[in-house]
Amino acid sequence: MVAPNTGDSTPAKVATRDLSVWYDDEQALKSISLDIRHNELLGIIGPANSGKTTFLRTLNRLIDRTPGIRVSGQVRLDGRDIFQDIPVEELRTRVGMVFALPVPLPMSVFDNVAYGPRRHGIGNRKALAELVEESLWAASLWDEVKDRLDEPAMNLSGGQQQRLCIARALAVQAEVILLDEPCSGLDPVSTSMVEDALVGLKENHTIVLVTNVIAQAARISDRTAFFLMGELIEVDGADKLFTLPADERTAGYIEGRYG
Amino acid sequence: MNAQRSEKLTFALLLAATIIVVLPVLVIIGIVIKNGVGAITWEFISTAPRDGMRAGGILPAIVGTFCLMIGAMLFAVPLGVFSAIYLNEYAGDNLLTRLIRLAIINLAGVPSVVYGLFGLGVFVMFFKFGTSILAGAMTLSIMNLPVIITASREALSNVPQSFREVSLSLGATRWQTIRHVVLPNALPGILTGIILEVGRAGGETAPILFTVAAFSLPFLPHSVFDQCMALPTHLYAISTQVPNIGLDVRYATAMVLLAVVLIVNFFSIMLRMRLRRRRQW
Amino acid sequence: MRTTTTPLQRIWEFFVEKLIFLSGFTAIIFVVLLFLFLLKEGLAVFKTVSPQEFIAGKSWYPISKPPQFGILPLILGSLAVTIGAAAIAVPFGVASAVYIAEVAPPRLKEYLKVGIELIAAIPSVVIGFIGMVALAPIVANVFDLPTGLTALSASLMLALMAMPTTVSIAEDAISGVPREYKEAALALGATHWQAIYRVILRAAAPGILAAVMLGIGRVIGETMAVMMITGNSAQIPHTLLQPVRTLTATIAAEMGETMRGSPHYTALFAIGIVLFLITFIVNFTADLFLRRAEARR
Amino acid sequence: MDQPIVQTRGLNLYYGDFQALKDINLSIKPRQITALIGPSGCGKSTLLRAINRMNDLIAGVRVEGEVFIGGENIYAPDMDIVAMRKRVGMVFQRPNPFPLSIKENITFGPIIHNTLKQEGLDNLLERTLQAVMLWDTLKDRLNQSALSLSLEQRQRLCIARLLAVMPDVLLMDEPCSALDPAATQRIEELLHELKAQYTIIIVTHNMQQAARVSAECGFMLLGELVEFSETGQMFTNPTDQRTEDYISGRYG
Repeated sequence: MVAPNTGDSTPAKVATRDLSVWYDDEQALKSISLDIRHNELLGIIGPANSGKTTFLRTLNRLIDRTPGIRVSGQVRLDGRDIFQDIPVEELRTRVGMVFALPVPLPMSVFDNVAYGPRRHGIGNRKALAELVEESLWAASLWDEVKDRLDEPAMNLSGGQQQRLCIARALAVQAEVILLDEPCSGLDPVSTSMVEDALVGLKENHTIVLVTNVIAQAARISDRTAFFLMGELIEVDGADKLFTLPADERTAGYIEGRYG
Repeated sequence: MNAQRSEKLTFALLLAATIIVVLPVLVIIGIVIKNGVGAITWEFISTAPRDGMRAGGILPAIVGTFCLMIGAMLFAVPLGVFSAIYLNEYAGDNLLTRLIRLAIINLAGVPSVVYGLFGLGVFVMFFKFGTSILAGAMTLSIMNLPVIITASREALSNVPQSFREVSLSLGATRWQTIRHVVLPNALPGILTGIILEVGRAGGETAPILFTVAAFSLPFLPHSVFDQCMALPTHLYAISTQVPNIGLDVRYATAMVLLAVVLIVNFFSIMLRMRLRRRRQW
Repeated sequence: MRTTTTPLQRIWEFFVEKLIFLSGFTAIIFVVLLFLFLLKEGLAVFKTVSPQEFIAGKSWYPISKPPQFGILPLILGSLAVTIGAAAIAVPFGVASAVYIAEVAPPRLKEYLKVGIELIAAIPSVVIGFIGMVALAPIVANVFDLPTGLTALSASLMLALMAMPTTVSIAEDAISGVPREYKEAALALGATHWQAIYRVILRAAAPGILAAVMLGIGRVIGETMAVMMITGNSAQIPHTLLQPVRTLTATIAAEMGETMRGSPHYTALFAIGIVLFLITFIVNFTADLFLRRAEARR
Repeated sequence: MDQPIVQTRGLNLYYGDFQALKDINLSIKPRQITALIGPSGCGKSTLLRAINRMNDLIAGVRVEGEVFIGGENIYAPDMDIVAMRKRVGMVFQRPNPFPLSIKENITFGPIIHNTLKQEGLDNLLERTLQAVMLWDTLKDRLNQSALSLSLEQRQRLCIARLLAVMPDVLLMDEPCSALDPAATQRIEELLHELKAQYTIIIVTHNMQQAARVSAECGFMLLGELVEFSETGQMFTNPTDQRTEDYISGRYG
């Protein structure tokens, strides 16, 4: 187990303590204690089945939907326990999620972004339009889609769809954005556009990025955590972790000995 | 014989078997049309029977069949769709849901005549609806329920999980997710199942034999507590109970019944084909 | 904008969700109700006859004096018709399921499936009518019988009616076999047919069995067609070429003429119990097979 | 220098309107491991499946150009596809043993090709399972279902099933992607053993794996074969800028 990294003076945005998750009898996460700081971009790397995605899905409780799931330990958002103190709808509004494959809902570009705000009771057409524009702008997508807002979202390219998904999370004013290998289906150009959007968002958002591309974590994350078989092996500044990893297993992974 | 040659021969045999399976349906439809079309006149479908059903038309039976189809759906659709939502969206995999599942598959296999018994005992006698449209429609709706549940459930489960996750991850509640994402995308599939059952409600005989059907009733029903005629029972009656009816009149009745049922099915097939073309996730 | 739901919305959702839960239970309630009701009305027959006499009694004369309620001829009648129908429906149904799932080109496959659906759509009373006026005379002619209304004619028409169930469920089972098995077989140099019968059919076996069971269930429960084609004679059948009477047809034919609560009335409900139990067993076993098929994926 | 055993000439492949392979010219040398790498969707699996015509199974696929196996164009109209697939075996991404017993999995190929008698059942089982290092663990449970095996064992069994028909070329489509690191390492060791007798073409998304196991390596991007060279050369000194971008992790 790794001691929680509390070197930074600002309190954590999201903090997990001894977080363990079981699928039936199989333990997918083993006592994870990790602080995610305000407005940082935390990269999470590790081979397949290392628990990265499970960790991510626990942070906004999407994991609740999995049959046979059992969670122990704590997760706190701004100091409040997400399992007890925060209604799940509020949690998921504040902690947004972007999935590995872009999932545009089968409706127009505009309606996709407006979907969340509408469910939260914003019906005013003008207010919605402003919110949609702001969110698309923040996701670096506005210029490309401002004339195509009424087109089905399925018509956008893969990279555009993925940024649309980011805009959709921003539209409900998410403070934390979780991304699960968001570029795994994208070409290099789209990848770099999504990465640029993420770097731009860092000013006002806390971002957790799970990726299977080590270089991506090295490029854009502030700190990087390495997961292996459900354990958090180490977490450190990206510059340090990729050059001088403390743990032999991290070094092995970065050099590509497995995965 | 080498492997490729015997493969060709086997596939030819399989094709022959398939033709033998599918061809009779065309033969039946062909026979009915060929022998019945001559007796179809405007009078036949727009007037009531006369002369002990040997003359006149079959209007009351047509109207009665439509009443039963609509009535059955009024009960079966909301109940069936809601049950499907419960099973697919809310219930986990536990003893209760397994029981419900077992109940549904069992209901689907119960012979239609047993539904008739049930309707007779429960709706006609116990609730004292008498032999009436109400009792018949209720009986049919219970018969339709399992299929509507199963079809709706399948349509719901075909909506990708990722859509639900997106909606939930944006802070929508469970019901909002169902209402705004799941149902709109499952609707065509649910409708297909419903229309299919409308057709079945129109064609079934045994469940309405003792719950609603009047042997001969030369006027139209006025309320849900009236008896009525229906096409399938009428065809049964003139085929087996009434002597000296022209074969063409019987064929014509069969043709009208077949037309009603097949038109309904045609809609269902069209809907499904459109659905399949549109779906792109 | 943190406030997400209004109180009104919450109350509305509460009620909708409760309504949904309630509907979920209705299916169970109906099955229980159906069975209890049949039991209540049907078990009364055993005041008149003993269970052995009822099941194994060789004569069904409900309106003679004293009435005789032995349903053995009816059971055997149902059995004869079912065996006859299954003997036709199973090989042809499975063969066409294989053809549709694996061999037919996509376009033809669509047409064939529509054709199979059309069979399912034809009302049983129409099938019965056609069997009576078109098929029975042919059967009488070919076998030189006094009447064509026999178990054989009924079997032929019922085989047709079992087809949609058998073919579509077997087809699902076959198409549901993971593509990988087929690819693996082909990659080993198997022909398509070798892949089908050595791997795909074996992997789909539980689903195909379920399809056969459910097709048979359909035949046992069929009422109108058998009532019109079998000739309705409650005698123990010795060949398929003689008239028989089935359990279902007996209920449908006689229920209209009974007095409520009379022994005859209760006897018909008792037949309903027998039918319910038979179909329950058939469906339950079929479901077990289907779930085994699912677990294999 | 050996003659190439697999060769493609001007190979184009379309899924409907979409061109998945663009003018691929490739020569694979016998008895060594050749790797194909590239980001997802680049066509590397499509190319692999074009080599034993597995793409025939997919509706709407159109192929132009030629693929030669040992000098024979497998897209020639009179080609015996079944015989060809017997020579060019395939291992898939997800281990896919048949839902039959271990023994039936191994004997599947020899039975359909009528070669079981020549070799004899016991010989066959021992030879193939020895080759994939499963013999000692499985020799007493050959009648058990193949689905009772672990993922790694299943993948080995799939390879053994292939060796039973004695192919010349083994196509492997990300054979380790479902396996954990330790199992991956052991399968890689197995590949090293096998290359003495077989020509192996492996598709992998894991560059390091390609670097570890292959003698020659092709990099694909958007349906093109961007670069094909000796593996050490490609990873240290790629000639194409796009290869370098990929190897240094600019993609995905």
